[in-house]
Amino acid sequence: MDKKLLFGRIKRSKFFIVGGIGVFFIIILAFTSPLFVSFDGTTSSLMERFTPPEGFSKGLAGHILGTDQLGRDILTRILLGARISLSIAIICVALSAFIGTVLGLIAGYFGGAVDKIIMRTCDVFLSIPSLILAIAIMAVLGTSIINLITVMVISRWVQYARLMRNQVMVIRNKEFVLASKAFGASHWHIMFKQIFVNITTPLIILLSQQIGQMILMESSLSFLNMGIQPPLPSWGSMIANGRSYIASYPWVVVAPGIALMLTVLSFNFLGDGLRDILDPKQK
Amino acid sequence: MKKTFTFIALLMFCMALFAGGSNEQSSDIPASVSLSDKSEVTVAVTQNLVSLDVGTTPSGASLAVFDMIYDYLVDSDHNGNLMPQLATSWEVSEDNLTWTFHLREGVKFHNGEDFTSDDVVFTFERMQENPSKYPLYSANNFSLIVSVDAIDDYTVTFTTSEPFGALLTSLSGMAIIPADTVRELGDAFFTEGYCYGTGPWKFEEWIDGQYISFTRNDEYWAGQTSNVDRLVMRFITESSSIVAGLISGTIDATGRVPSDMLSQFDGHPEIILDTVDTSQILIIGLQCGDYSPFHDENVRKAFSYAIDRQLLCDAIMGGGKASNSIMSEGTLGYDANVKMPYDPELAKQLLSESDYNGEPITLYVNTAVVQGEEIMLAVCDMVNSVGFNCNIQMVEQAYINEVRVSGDYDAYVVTASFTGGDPYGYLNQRVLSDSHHHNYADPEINDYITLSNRETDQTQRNEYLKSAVGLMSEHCAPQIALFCYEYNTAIRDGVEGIEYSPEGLYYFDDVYIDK
Amino acid sequence: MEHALIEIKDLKVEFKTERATAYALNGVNLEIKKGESLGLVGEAGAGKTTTALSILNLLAKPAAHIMGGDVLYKGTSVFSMSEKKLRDIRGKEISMIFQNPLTSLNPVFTVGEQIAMVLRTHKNLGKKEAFQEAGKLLETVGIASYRLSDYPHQFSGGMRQRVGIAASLACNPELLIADEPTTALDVTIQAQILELMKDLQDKYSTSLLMITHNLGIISELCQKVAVMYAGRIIEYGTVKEVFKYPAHPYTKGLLGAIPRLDVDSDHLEVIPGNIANVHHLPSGCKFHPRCAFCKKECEQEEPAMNRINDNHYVACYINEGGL
Amino acid sequence: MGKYILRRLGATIVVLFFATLITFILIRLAPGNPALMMLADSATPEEIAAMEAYLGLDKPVIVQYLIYIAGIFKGDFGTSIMYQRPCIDIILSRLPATALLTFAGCTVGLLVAIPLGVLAGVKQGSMVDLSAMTFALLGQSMATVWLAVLLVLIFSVHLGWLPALGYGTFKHLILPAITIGFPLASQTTRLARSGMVDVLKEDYITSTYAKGISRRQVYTKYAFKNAMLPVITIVGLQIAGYLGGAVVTEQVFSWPGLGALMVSAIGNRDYPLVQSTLLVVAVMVSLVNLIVDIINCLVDRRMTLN
Repeated sequence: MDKKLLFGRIKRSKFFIVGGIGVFFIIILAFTSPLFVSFDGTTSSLMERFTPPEGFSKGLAGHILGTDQLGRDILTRILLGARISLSIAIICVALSAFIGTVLGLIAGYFGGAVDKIIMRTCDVFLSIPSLILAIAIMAVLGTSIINLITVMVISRWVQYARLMRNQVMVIRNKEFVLASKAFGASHWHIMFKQIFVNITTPLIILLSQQIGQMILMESSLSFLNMGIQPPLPSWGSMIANGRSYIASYPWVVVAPGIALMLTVLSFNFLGDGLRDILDPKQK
Repeated sequence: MKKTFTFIALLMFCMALFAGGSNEQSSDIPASVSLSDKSEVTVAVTQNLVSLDVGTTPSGASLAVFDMIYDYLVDSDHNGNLMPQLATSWEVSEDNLTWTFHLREGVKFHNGEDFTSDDVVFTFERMQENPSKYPLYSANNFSLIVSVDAIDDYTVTFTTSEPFGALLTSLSGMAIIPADTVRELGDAFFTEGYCYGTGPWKFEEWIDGQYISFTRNDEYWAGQTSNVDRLVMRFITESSSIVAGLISGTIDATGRVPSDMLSQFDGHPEIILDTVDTSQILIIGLQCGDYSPFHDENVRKAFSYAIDRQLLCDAIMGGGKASNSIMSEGTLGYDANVKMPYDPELAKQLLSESDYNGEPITLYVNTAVVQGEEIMLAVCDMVNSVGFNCNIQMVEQAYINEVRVSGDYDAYVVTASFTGGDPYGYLNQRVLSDSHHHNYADPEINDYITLSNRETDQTQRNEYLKSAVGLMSEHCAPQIALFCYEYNTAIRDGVEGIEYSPEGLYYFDDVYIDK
Repeated sequence: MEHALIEIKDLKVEFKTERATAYALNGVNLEIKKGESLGLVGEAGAGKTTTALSILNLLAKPAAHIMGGDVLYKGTSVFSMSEKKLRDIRGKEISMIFQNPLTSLNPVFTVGEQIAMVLRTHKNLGKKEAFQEAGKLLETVGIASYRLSDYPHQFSGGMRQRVGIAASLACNPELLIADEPTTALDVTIQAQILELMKDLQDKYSTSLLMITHNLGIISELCQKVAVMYAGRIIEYGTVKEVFKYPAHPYTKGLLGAIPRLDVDSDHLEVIPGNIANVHHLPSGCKFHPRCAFCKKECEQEEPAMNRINDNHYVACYINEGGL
Repeated sequence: MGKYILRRLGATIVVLFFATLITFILIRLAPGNPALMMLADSATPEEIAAMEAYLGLDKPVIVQYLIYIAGIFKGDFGTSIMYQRPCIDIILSRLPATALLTFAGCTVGLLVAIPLGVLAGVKQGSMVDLSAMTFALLGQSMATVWLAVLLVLIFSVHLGWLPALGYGTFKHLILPAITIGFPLASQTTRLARSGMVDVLKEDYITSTYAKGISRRQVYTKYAFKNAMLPVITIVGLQIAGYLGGAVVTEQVFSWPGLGALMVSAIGNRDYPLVQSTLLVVAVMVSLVNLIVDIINCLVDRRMTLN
């Protein structure tokens, strides 16, 4: 894929541009928020409960998006939550991608019994809906960030394994693979240097789409009190806990909901844009 | 387009058919009910009913349901006073071991079977034979009852292994079932929807997870004055849905509206809001073993004095009474002049004197506690401001049971309530017999509790309990209390007769519509 | 003067993709008279299929651009026709057989359906009659009619091509365009297909546009032949005339490349270089870089088509004056 | 076809076996003892021991598992600790709710997604395509909780058109179905679009046009059937996910389905109920996958049932 063609496509893919800007903006905002934020998002101040959003009337010092049921500033919590939700999502995606890819590669490359075992395990994990699997595991391990990550990885590695396995199956009998085997290259070399390099595109596309799904899964887990534990804020728990006040104090749940939506939307846009750019079939 | 689409529809349809086989009549509940046209009331219950068997684990839902269908030997007005119901009068022998009950005559079950002493004996013995199958047996301490004997058709005696001061209260939880019918049908009597009682309402239908409905029993022996034909109890856990249901008309009454949602009823005059003081109390159990910071009394006192209980009530709960001890008003052992001060300075000073220097303390908060996360986060901020290093972890009831029995906790947070205003059960289980778990054994307190167990005269029991509770507040051990809940009720104008017990449970057997 | 069935006048077509622009047709002039069968010969990428598709105005919309010229069917321009008019012609008056039988049949519909749909659309037959008619058509192309309800993947390449042919003859069209019908088939099947087309031609006297790079097929089936190179017709005439006295060096090269039984030469004439690159066409006569007789003006000017005799035209400076 | 189904059933049984094994082990590792859950706080150690014996929890874990598996073959899924009734009765009373919700959700999703996706595929690059894709991305970016709560706020509390909760009449079904349908619709729209785009490039489409078939007929019939192949497979997988996974939706709308049952069963450590609910869900998932495969083969005959 020569550079000129790549940039040509990037310029033309609206999704990629919008998504890229969105993701860049969100990451910058999330990781630089401590500098300009004027409240500590975790300690409660019961006197200021449910203060409606003051916008910029008091400049940056005021509660721009109002306060929640414990008087904590919502904007601060959204920014703090952004950092937590994003880092967890990225870690989970990386881990599940790593496990899934390795297993997928092995299954696809060696085939036969190994492939059967790995694929059957995938079927087993697929037959148990991921949320229920997560609840059962969380009940066992208890709720902490490490367990949250373990649960999300356990229920998501299957997608990568299946994708990688199918891709490897396609490439395995291609001439250049057989040729390198003829030259006596080691299995690992072939698997990672030869095969893996050629199937990074579908992996990248799946990766970009999975980040959004991870954030959504965390929000569902928080709804069941299994996500990120207080006092650390996460968008999911903010929505879950604020949902009963939606009629009387809507900003408590609407603000994090929109933040979450915009972030996941940007990642999805980025993912789609990447798919259009890297998609080999694109004439 | 047509052909392919039918394939997709076919796939969906056959799946629903496959699953829909066993339960067709799912679409007959009235979507929304207005009081004027049909005298029918729908109430929302926040707890899901799991079993219709009278021996099942007592829960908010089961107590309300049994109160409708069945009667008890002794009825409680849910405020600590006991009155005759199926038993017209009773007396106890000098050695306080044998209670004799004289039964009401001419009472019939819903299927026409006569009520006799045989029903009372059978109701008890059924649970006695297989106590594990009927959790009510251990919940109401029936193990203290040695035997139940029918002297004649309308007299029955209960013999206890030791003087049992709270026998009447525990009998007020034992619903009497028709012996002959149940002998014949066995468990099917409950699972197949017979459930004949002698109560003011007849059981109509129960769909797990959805609703249970009753029809009025016009032949009720004590007279049935209600003009409601049918009462539907719907199981809804989601409070925002209950509020939406009230506003949209599908629900007529509910007992627990979080105070922050009350403002949604502005502009809805047809919904009457009210508050009910309950004895349901929010309790923090402290681990007083030497491996936990709370073994030092100063640390416990610092922790308790650093909490501004009144602010919690006013700001978060919008109501409720800050509590000075683990007893709430209206329960035996409550002593108004026990003091539990809010004094952060004293707390800071006490803490600095103690050998606590910032080890992290985890409070396990039961997810079932109403607004538990918010309350305890506020409490954490309060105690942390005086020098503690606390955080919370939301856990399920199962986790709390496990942790309490194993003793491996710093503190756990639960709500507790005293059935019939009598703390007998709580004090014995959580304070007396639990001491090897929370590792706090003050001989003085334990003596007062055992004395109160033996005493059958209520006023004397009250004195003993007061001194026990006073000591517990003074030493802030083994539990401290935060406040008693005040529940907001929301009832459609015209629906009357819903009773509320101090434990925060509600009973609908006297419901009627005031047109 | 009565219009020929098909007149292609100076047709220029370009395909714009994000990479670059492909100059597929650079001024094609061609004519097909009623009942006449014309062979269109040229290497791959010369623009043969594009020419065929433009007759039916079926060029892929976003990428294809008609830069100039026109295609007339019975005098009216195909590009200006309404969608409805075009639909009436396609499959009824002009029908087409595609090159690759494996991909030109809809995999998820029965063979019968793919023939019957033409009948239903143009002869508005009911579902049942259409299927019966389709059965007869299958018989004519040598497939048992009970195989109507089979799916394309249950047929061999040759059989699928027969289905394509059956579908194209459903409404006995005036013009049948065959875009390299036998290229994807092996020789024995090729012979059967050609045999079949020959009898059909006699039976239905449809005019035929046979597109192929196989000169043998042309000599068997066609009266006229047009040689195409880099999007232009460089030689046109009767088969006998052109094959006997090829005028354009490229046509000579093509004919020279066929192994001949009657001549025992141990080498085949090879045309040096490779096909003109559609993205960067050479100036002047597109063949000049590979032409042994290349002259100066060949490099600048595109030679016009000039007449050698009534049955032979060539666009080449070398042979301007005829043989 | 028969041999294939037998082999598939064999594979499914193996999968189900492992699924139950995993849940059996998982739930037993969870802290909390079901016996304690059943007894009120006042239980004495002897009562706890008696309860454990009654529930069969005192036997070694292996024996418990064998009893459970033996039970399944006899069709006895064990009695629920919480409900004190055979698990299968409870599950079957809740199954129609989840099945109905999933079915409604999928129908809503497909009715929106397929036409929209086809339209976007046909008018590739146009405004319709762009807005359809944005709709699709939007659907996949909303937290289910948030979507559900917003729907209740708008349609039930403010507009009062639809009931906010409960189960029974058609009106109860609309909001939960939209909550499930919307994300499903967005994924299916994208699939339908890319399916359509790919198919329209195929030779057989050009040959169909060459036969004088109208554009509308090509889009709605000849191209459509091919474009739907990837959609059917993916939707099949998604339905499987929704069968057990509509937990959040069922919670917000108080919908008496399997999801809510599962959460409360795990919460109360009701071992038999958790295992049997999961087994039923796994069976449903495998069944749906089988049905999808068969439908796939019916639609696309090239798919030999390997």
